[in-house]
Amino acid sequence: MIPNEPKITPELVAEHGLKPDEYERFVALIGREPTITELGIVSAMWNEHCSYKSSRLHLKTLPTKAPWVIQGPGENAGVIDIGDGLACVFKMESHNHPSYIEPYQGATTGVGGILRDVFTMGARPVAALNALRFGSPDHPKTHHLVAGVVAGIGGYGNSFGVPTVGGSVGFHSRYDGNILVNAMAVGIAKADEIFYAKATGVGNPIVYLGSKTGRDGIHGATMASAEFDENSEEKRPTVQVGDPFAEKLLLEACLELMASGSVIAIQDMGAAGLTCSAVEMGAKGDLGIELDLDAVPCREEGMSAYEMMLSESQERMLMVLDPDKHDIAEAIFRKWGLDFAVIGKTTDTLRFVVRHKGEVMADLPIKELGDEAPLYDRPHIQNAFEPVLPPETVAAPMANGEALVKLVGTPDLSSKRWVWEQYDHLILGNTVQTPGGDAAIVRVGDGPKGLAMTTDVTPRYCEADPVEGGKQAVAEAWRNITAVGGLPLAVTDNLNFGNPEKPDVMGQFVGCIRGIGEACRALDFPVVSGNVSLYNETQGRSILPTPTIGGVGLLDDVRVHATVAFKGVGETLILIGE
Amino acid sequence: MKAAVITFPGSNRDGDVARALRQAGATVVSAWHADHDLPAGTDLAVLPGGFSYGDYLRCGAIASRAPIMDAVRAHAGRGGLVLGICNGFQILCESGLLPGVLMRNADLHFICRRQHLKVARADTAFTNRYHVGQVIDVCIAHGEGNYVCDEETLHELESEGRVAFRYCDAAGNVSRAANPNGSLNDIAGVFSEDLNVLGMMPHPENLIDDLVGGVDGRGLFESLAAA
Amino acid sequence: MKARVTVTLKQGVLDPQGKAIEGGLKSLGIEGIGTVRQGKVFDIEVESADKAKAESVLRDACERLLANTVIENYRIELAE
Amino acid sequence: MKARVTVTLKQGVLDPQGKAIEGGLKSLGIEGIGTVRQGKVFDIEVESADKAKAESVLRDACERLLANTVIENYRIELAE
Ligand SMILES: Nc1ncnc2c1ncn2[C@@H]1O[C@H](COP(=O)(O)OP(=O)(O)O)[C@@H](O)[C@H]1O
Repeated sequence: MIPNEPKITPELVAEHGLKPDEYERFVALIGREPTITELGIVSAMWNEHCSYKSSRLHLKTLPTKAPWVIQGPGENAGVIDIGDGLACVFKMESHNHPSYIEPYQGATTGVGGILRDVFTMGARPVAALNALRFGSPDHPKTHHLVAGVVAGIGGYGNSFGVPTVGGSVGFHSRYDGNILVNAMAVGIAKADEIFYAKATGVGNPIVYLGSKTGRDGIHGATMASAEFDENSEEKRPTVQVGDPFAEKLLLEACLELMASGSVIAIQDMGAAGLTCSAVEMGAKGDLGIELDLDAVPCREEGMSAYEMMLSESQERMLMVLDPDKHDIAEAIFRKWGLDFAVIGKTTDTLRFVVRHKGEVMADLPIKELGDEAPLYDRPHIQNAFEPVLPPETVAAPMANGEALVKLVGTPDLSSKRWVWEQYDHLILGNTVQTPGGDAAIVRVGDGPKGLAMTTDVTPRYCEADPVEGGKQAVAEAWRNITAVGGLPLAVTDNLNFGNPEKPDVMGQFVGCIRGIGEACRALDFPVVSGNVSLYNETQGRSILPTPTIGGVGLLDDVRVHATVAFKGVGETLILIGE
Repeated sequence: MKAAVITFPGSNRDGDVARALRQAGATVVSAWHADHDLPAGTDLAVLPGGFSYGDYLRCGAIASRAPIMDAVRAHAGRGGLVLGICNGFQILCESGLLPGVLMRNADLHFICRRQHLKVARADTAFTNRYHVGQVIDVCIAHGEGNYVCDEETLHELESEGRVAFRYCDAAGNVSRAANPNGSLNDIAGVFSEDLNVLGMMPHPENLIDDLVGGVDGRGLFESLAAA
Repeated sequence: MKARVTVTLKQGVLDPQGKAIEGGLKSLGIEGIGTVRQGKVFDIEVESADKAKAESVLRDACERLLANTVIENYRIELAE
Repeated sequence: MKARVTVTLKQGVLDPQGKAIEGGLKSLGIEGIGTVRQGKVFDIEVESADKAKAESVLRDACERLLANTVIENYRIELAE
């Protein structure tokens, strides 16, 4: 029988971030009081990050289709057709809060997560980008945060072996207590060899791959776990540590395994690791999943079911394996020195059953965990617009030269060389346009095709007018791609905002999405993947609305591209546009 | 010329160097760290760039003890050619095939940038397509490229002409200012006593194409392919 | 005065270094080694001759630079 | 049995990392710090309960992997 220890109290529910009515909804759904493991599972599934409960309604309005879109939002990453039988797989994701707590590790695990999203789909990562926002340069924490984040992004990407080819860095006091670290990864796969998360077949083995599970990143309710000793001399840190070496091995092992034809479905363990990955694989395939946690490779002793289900240890994957290929798969993983364990199977019950030490710790309806997640149409208002300043009311600068020097000296416009020189942007030998141009260009294999990519947003525009700011971010990404000679194909977005329960913040969110949607529709520039990061605020003050747009475009012949440098003396300058 | 590119767990420029060798006309085969032998007929063993074993203990330390390294040592002992680039250089130092160690860059940052090198010796199997004093433009990408050795070793390297490349500026001036990582005597690469083993920090394999920055790295691979 | 500061990872924090070293030792055929966790030591000359003063300088150095107190513990030892 | 192995740079070997840390401490305004030398510690579980045996395994591990004996010294301490 399901053990009901400890008792679920309203405090425990609150510690899990569930509102009382959300908890009621869950109890009604399962028809009894949940176990602590089940409470952990639902808290992971129904938090903002996994359920998109505040944003789903609005995200649905974004254009996601085009003839060249192979896979839109909803999988680990978006996929577009780039011709010659090849596909480009890409996505952007935030790691804002962890990076503020521990900038180096926060950034590394952010980069690791997004790279996994891309190679989970069968693509080899060929480029990484990032968009960073820090507080004011004079804020006492800024220096430490910049140094740590930049070193972390480099530390992970350089070791993993992907060139970090572009990004943006900005500073504003509104990010003083809440920096933004958005990481984007781009990969190349064969268009007919994309891997998805959808499980198929009853009785197929569920396989755990990669690094061992530890108590990393188990949030909030750690006291709920029996083993946790509140008096222990140190509070267990919830910070995850990235291991790019393990990820590199995982990449090679996964691609080798996929090529061997053994993989039925695959999903990386990201936020709320085992819980989200297992539920998603089952729910997408209309199958139940049974897990036996005794088989999970653990790094620490005495881990409870609760801890294993919520651990966010990095560099792990979950896979449904073709049962006839077990030995081939295991041999590949052993060769790369990674853990490999069958930890469960698919069933036809549509239940998500978790066993540990012979006891059932959770037994939940698998589809409802996702489908019945709360969905909110949060109230939103549009802040009063700042009055538009007529140009004649702005005093002309005393001297243009001085004004120019002042501009060039601002942190946002300063050279970012110090940043990108810490990133290996040349590895793989395909970086045609290194950092410093309008968009980065990476040759696809031996050519002739190339990809152009960029990340853009101007938060102060979004604050002044969310709809126009959203449009502008898309338009800038589009322009940066066209400026190097690329045909813009699709975008990924990373929507960073404050607390959606505040109508004015929700207003910014809704406005920016509307603007992004309008611009993408007008430009035939669909959104194929993305990420939402809400609750970016400290002490009641939210960040500037920052919907980062990551754009990808195609160059049919990468030899034909444009760069920003003047090519000679006496050339004619032409101004295009209004 | 048959070149065996060795992949260690965490190698990540193995593909880049294989491409450069192939483009120069060499036959390229791959070798695995856990193998005990180099592929039959190997003329050149290549230890590529990357972060073998994450570079977690000391760069190249764990890889230098891999089974394949016994074969590499034997190959070098017979006079066979061995090239180590970046992490490969670190592995060669750790394995004792080359003297010295590579320590953290003086400013502790990983640095990726274009870098000029001055060719110090051009009468070797690795560098004969260059000329002494030639300034080439390649790139560096490392966090631990600060070459250090004791005085006696340094004296030996210098007096025996075993420095392969030095960091310099575009005009060919070798100076502290042009040295990206603090390495002794601005050393970017060194040869073994018999000039059949070369270790270097910079990445000539990423400069073999006009479209991707230039072709100054080709000389090395063309020298080798013709060896 | 000479001091030694030892910085180690907190319990439960993943130690990729230690893990790789464990693997390295195993593959060298060195038997009988369990888990390995890697840390750092700093041997520091402190100018002050006063123990309490030296210790407070070092504590400051640890908190602000030598240790990442989110994931690491530190320990200060002063030579006699 | 628990053991701690401490690996430090030999005297006279340049320590760029220690140097940079010195600089870092100075620029943080931490006064009274002289030279800094950085080393490593390894906290290792040894399976053997026999001290002499454990020590010989660890010595082997140090000589063959943990220390680069050209530039580093090591020291083995076994917990009681
Ligand atoms: N975080 C970063 N990572 C990699 N490259 C970056 C980063 N920040 C800026 N860059 C690169 O530096 C160049 C200039 O950046 P930025 O000042 O933001 O320029 P722009 O506003 O013209 O896009 C761009 O090519 C960009 O790709």
